[in-house]
Amino acid sequence: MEYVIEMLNIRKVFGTFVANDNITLQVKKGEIHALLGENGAGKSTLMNVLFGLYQPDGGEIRVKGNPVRITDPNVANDLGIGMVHQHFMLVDTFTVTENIILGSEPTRVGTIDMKRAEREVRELSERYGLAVDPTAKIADISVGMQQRVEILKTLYRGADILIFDEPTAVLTPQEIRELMQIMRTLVREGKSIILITHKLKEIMEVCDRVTVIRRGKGIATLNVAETNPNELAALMVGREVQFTTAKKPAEPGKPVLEIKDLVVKDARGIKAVNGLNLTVHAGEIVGIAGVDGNGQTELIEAITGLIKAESGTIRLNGRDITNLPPRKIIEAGVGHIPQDRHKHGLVLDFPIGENMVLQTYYQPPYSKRGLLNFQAIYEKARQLIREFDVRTPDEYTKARALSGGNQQKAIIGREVDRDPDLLIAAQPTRGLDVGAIEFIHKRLIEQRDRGKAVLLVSFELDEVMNVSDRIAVIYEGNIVAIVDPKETTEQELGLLMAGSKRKEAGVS
Amino acid sequence: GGQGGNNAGGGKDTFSVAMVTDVGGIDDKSFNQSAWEGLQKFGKDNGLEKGRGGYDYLQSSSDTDYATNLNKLVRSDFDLIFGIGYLMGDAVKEVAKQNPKKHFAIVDTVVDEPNVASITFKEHEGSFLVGVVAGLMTKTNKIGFVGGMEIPLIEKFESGFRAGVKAVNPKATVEVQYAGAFDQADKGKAIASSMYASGIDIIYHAAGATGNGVFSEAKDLKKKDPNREIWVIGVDKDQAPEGELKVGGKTYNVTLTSMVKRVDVAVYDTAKRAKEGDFPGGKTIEYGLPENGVGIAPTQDNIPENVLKTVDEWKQKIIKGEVKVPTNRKEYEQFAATIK
Amino acid sequence: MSVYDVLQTIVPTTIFFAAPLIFTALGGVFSERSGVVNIGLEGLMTIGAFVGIVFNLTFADRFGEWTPWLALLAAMVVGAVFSLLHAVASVTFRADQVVSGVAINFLALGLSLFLVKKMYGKGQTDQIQVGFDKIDVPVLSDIPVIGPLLFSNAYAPSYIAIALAFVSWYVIYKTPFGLRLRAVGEHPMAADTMGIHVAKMRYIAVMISGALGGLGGAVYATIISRDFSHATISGHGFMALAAMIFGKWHPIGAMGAALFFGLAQSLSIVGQTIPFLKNVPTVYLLIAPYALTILALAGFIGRAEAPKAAGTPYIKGKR
Amino acid sequence: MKSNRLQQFLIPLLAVLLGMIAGSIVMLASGYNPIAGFYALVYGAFGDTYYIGETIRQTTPYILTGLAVAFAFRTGLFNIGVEGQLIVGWLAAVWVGVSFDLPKIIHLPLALLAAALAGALWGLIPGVLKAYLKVHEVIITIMMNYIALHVTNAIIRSVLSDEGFKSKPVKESASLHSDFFDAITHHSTMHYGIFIAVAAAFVMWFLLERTTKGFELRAVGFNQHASQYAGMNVRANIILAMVISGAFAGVAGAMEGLGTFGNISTKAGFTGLGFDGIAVALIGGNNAFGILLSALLFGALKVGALEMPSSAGVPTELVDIIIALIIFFVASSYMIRWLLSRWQKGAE
Ligand SMILES: Nc1ncnc2c1ncn2[C@@H]1O[C@H](COP(=O)(O)OP(=O)(O)OP(=O)(O)O)[C@@H](O)[C@H]1O
Ligand SMILES: Nc1ncnc2c1ncn2[C@@H]1O[C@H](COP(=O)(O)OP(=O)(O)OP(=O)(O)O)[C@@H](O)[C@H]1O
Ligand SMILES: [Mg+2]
Ligand SMILES: [Mg+2]
Repeated sequence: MEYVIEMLNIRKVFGTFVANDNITLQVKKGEIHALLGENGAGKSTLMNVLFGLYQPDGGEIRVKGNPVRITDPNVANDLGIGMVHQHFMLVDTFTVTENIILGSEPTRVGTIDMKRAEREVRELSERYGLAVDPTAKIADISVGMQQRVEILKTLYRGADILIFDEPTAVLTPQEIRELMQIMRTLVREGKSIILITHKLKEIMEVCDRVTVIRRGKGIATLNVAETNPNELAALMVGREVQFTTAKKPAEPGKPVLEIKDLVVKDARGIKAVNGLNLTVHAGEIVGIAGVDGNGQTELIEAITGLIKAESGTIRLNGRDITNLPPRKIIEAGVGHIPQDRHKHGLVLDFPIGENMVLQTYYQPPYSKRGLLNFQAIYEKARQLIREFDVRTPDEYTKARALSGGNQQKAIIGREVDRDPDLLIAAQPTRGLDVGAIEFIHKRLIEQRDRGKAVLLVSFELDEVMNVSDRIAVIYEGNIVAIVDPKETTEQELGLLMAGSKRKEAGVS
Repeated sequence: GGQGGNNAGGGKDTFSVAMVTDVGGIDDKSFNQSAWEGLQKFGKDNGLEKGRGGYDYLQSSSDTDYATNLNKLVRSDFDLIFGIGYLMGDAVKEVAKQNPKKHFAIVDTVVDEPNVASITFKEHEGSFLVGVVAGLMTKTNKIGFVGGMEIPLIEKFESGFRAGVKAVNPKATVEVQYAGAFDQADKGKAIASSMYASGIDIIYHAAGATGNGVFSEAKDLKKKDPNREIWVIGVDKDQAPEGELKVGGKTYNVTLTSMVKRVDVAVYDTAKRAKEGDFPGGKTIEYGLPENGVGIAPTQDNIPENVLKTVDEWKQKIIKGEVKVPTNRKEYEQFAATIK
Repeated sequence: MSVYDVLQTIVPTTIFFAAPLIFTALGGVFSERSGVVNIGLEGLMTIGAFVGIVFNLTFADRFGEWTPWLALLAAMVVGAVFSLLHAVASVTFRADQVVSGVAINFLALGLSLFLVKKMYGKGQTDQIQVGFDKIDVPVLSDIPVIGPLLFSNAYAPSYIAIALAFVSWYVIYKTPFGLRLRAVGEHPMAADTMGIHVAKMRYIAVMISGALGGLGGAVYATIISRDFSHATISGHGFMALAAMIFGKWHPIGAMGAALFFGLAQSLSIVGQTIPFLKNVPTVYLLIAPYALTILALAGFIGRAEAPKAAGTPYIKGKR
Repeated sequence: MKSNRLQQFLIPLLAVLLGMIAGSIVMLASGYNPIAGFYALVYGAFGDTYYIGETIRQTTPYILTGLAVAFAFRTGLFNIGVEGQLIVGWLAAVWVGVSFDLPKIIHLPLALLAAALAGALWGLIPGVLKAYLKVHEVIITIMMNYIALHVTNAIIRSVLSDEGFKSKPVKESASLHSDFFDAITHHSTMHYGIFIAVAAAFVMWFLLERTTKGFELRAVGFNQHASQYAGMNVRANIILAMVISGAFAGVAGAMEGLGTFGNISTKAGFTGLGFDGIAVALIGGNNAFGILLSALLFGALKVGALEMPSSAGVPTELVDIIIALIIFFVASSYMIRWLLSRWQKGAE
């Protein structure tokens, strides 16, 4: 069988750190080839080498049998290689079409021929089943839609080898299913795909072969048909991994969070949360399941005081905290692991140590008479770094320099350590590898077992089903059903999330 | 070479004199330049060389430099040191107090120290004369005055000018505008544009580089329509060169005349007196019409004979003390009341 | 004074005040749209004014009536070359763009005055003899009412400035170059992955800003001050910067903002002649243009979003 | 870590050196003797106690304007309005200085406080507009500069003056004048303000690095979103940052009003101290200690430059060129770092 891509003994060094240590990856024509590895294993680096963003320090690349030197993305484009990046490479203020044609714009007398471009984009999207509105602004469309734009960008340039770097991390289950479908279509059309993902289920579902790397080294390449998730996980992490975190039954206590008839408007003035009712008790994890954009963000921001509630009440331990300033709410006992860790979770230019006291810096022992007590701050930081296994050179390192997983661990450490009565965790494991996910789930359950209330918002049905004690399904700003994870199925949840069936009972 | 140092000034048998300019520098086409011209002339007439021990100047690049520059000259052992411009008053006072044995002179303001000679000008008298010219020569009976900053010094120009106009042509109005700065040519041009558009045909400016804009506007209008009667009256120096323009091979000049302020004369005189041992320390010397310290510029091509004659009559009246020219708005009001 | 008379002074003044600001602000738009903050506009105007005047003085005899036009061209070329310093520092050497811009301002003023002293032996040049004429635009100036207001007694460069705003809009929003320019300023990495040379685009953009800033300075000096000294460009570049931000980094917006500044300035001048304002202390009229701008921004313009990547050097491979 | 520290010092130093070398080339190319030029420059700045006094006097306001710009930078704001804040601070200090008769121990601090408050007020307006309406602080501060200039001139003219263009001298009880410095520096205008400026640098360092409020201000400066999530009041902090920055600038004005000049005159244009403050802050790495050094560098260059025309025939503008080049080299520290690493590699 002929390989379309051969990366032979690729080596990439950053300073003294070997990110890719003689990795070999061979992709056959028409296959979906998975690239699997822990956070920081070197997957993105390898793909960036293939796409011409990095120059390898050793090894050889062959495309369709010919040795090539890919000096920049233009060369990759010319070789038919397209990449859908882990962090989207889209210009927010541009339309879908503008993003797609950027760099190879059709023109008429020096002017961009926008009509023709839109027509071409529409044709392309129809051909591959990638429904997008060519004239919509990127900032206005959903993440799943944005990803389709990324795919269209590569197709527009005639790519026949597509690299997907963690495409599903940011997608809802529905969108993931659609993406799988799209990938199958693409392969049928003769394209080859390299897929990076941390979700073993996805690999099992769509991939033909899988290459596992660990700490920059290639470990194995297997036929998916001949392996199973446990083996893959073990290969990747180097030890056995539990997929479902063991937990004892919940012992719910008094209500901690009580939301009554909550109405919250979003930035555009539309009622994103519309008369929502929800109660979370001490000692339980309530998972919010729902398709992105059904009011999850607004719900969290209203609870934490970041946006104003129009009407309704939010009570914490019986006390009305509706529309209090964020600090008062934090002090009342709310912890928050935000969805966007870079934007909301950390001050990336602060040392990791100072990030550990971002909410508590003004309280003793970190502050005395208006002065910071750095000894206490860094003492605390060292303790959290140890307890939560945050991999960082030291506590003075800027948060920016940490990997995503370690940044997330730092945030979780900080929030859990404050011992809040209510912990809100929004997408806490997005983009993390199985090992890290296992760690974080354990911590959430630990909190529950210590008698705290946990509100988990996640688009991962697996996660919601594994971790939650109760699942509240949110649809169009309302809780439309409360279900017991042990008594429901993904299908049922999916239907509820799509708003097709309303369960009147059990809304508490 | 790097021969700096304090004792380089060496043996001193000749009289040496220097000045500190304000930020305008010695080529500001205004009082700094004029002062330097006076000093140069004095130097040449007395066989001095430029530099230490002869005649020299230092330029200030901001008002914090005044004292430093004055002190530099003190330390270079100049016999007489001029501060040019009213802004330098405080610095001269300070440095003069610290060096009671040295001689200083200040232009445009009064410093009350025994070793400082203060030189002021009766700008109002000169402005009165150009006001007479404007009053007699306006066709529209609308005249403009553009001031730099609204300070007492410029008010002297304004009041004298208005009095001159009033004296010979009570029907004429004088539109007064201040640009708020001496260095905003765009503002000067815009003011001129609005004035000329409203029918004003003569503008007297006392606005430094802001006045460049006035000339620019006048020349552009003249160029467009050479038959239009449009005039600028310059200030401080003879600004005839600024008004020159060519249209279709023919040369025109929009400068009607200028009110000159002979800082050069004053500087020369003071230096001379100091050299001759007659330094007027502690005194204020006012240069007015009798002293030829202010007056109407030598370039008078655009002014008819009869107007010049009237100007001369007024000049004599002022010199004789028959007319007292107002120096501020209040005095002007009183003056205007006597006309009607 | 009738309303029409007032307009007749205000409108032409507004336009001539605005023209140098429009050119320069457009330059700023190009530069910042590409992601390079350009606080050096003041310096670029200074260089332009210097070159415009020196060229004019030197070659007026040879080129006659063409001199001012050629002087503008020369100012653009030198401005573009001079701005290369900013480009090299902030694109290639990843300098803090604000710092580099500040350096441009210092260097421009120091260098041009230094050269003036070297060349003329004094701190300011002579007055130029050949400037731009006031023109009446044929046909258009005969239109009743608006003809005399908009098309009489004006300078050709003013119209060019306004036209150039529209040309810039077209270039930035309708051509591949513009699309790439904006992409580089919003998300340079995205542009890079699409095969666009980020550095090259930024160099070009900065040089355009140099050319237009130079042009703005030269227009100012040629039409308004007619000589060059330390005071020729005093704060106009910063006003252009303000116009660019006020106009939300949009060419037409920048032009509108520049015209607004011009209007505010000319109102403050005309205000001194309007009878009922005559007794208002001058200071109110002097600060009116600036206070009006603040009110306008606070009142109805509000927030403006800079191009996202503006101010950050692009380093390949860095997230 | 250690080599980083070293580089932090080395880079500005090398930048200054490269700037001087480039300045020499300019002098050579235009026919001046660079050795004479630099000799004059250094002599004019440090040649004897008088010049040292003048250099320190010039350094004093530079420290404060540098701090003002840096404080804003460190809290995520760009304050181009230091110039205007300085002018109103100057006015307020003089106003208090001439209007009261109080014991020095009350009068002087009161005048300084008035200056700080005036500067703070001038910073408050752009701060509030930024915090509540998201109006870009750069435009507002530029506009506020002009307003400060004209309003101050009008007040001097109509309220404060006896002669129409300048105020009376401030009372002895509000003056920073120092007989001691006067005596040891041969009548330079150096005054006690330098102590205030150095103390202000310490205050800025302490405030930002050691206090709880400083933590908040820096956090908001780096990431408003995360700060808001962490319960900080973003708006209040933006306003506070502008107010403090303005207060530093206002005190810079007091240095001029109570120290160098002892009064205030109508201004034909900006003092330039505020704009130069941007460069001082940036060369000083926006850090309090660095600003002390870069202000001294600026002060020395500016004062030393005055000696260049008379004793070396070099125009003072050359110093602007050198300053610009130094700023370029500081800005392009990446280049210097790259050269250093090259050089280190070569040495290994
Ligand atoms: N530009 C860089 N400079 C220095 N080191 C880098 C750089 N990029 C990546 N690395 C190093 O290479 C390692 C591999 O990074 P890479 O992004 O390839 O990981 P990954 O496998 O894609 O991880 P994830 O699953 O989190 O996406 C990182 O842990 C980091 O230490
Ligand atoms: N430009 C860079 N210089 C130095 N180190 C870098 C750079 N870019 C990335 N790194 C390193 O890369 C690592 C982060 O890579 P990693 O791929 O593990 O993060 P991630 O999990 O992909 O993060 P994300 O949450 O964004 O997906 C860090 O260890 C960091 O030190
Ligand atoms: Mg990755
Ligand atoms: Mg990742």
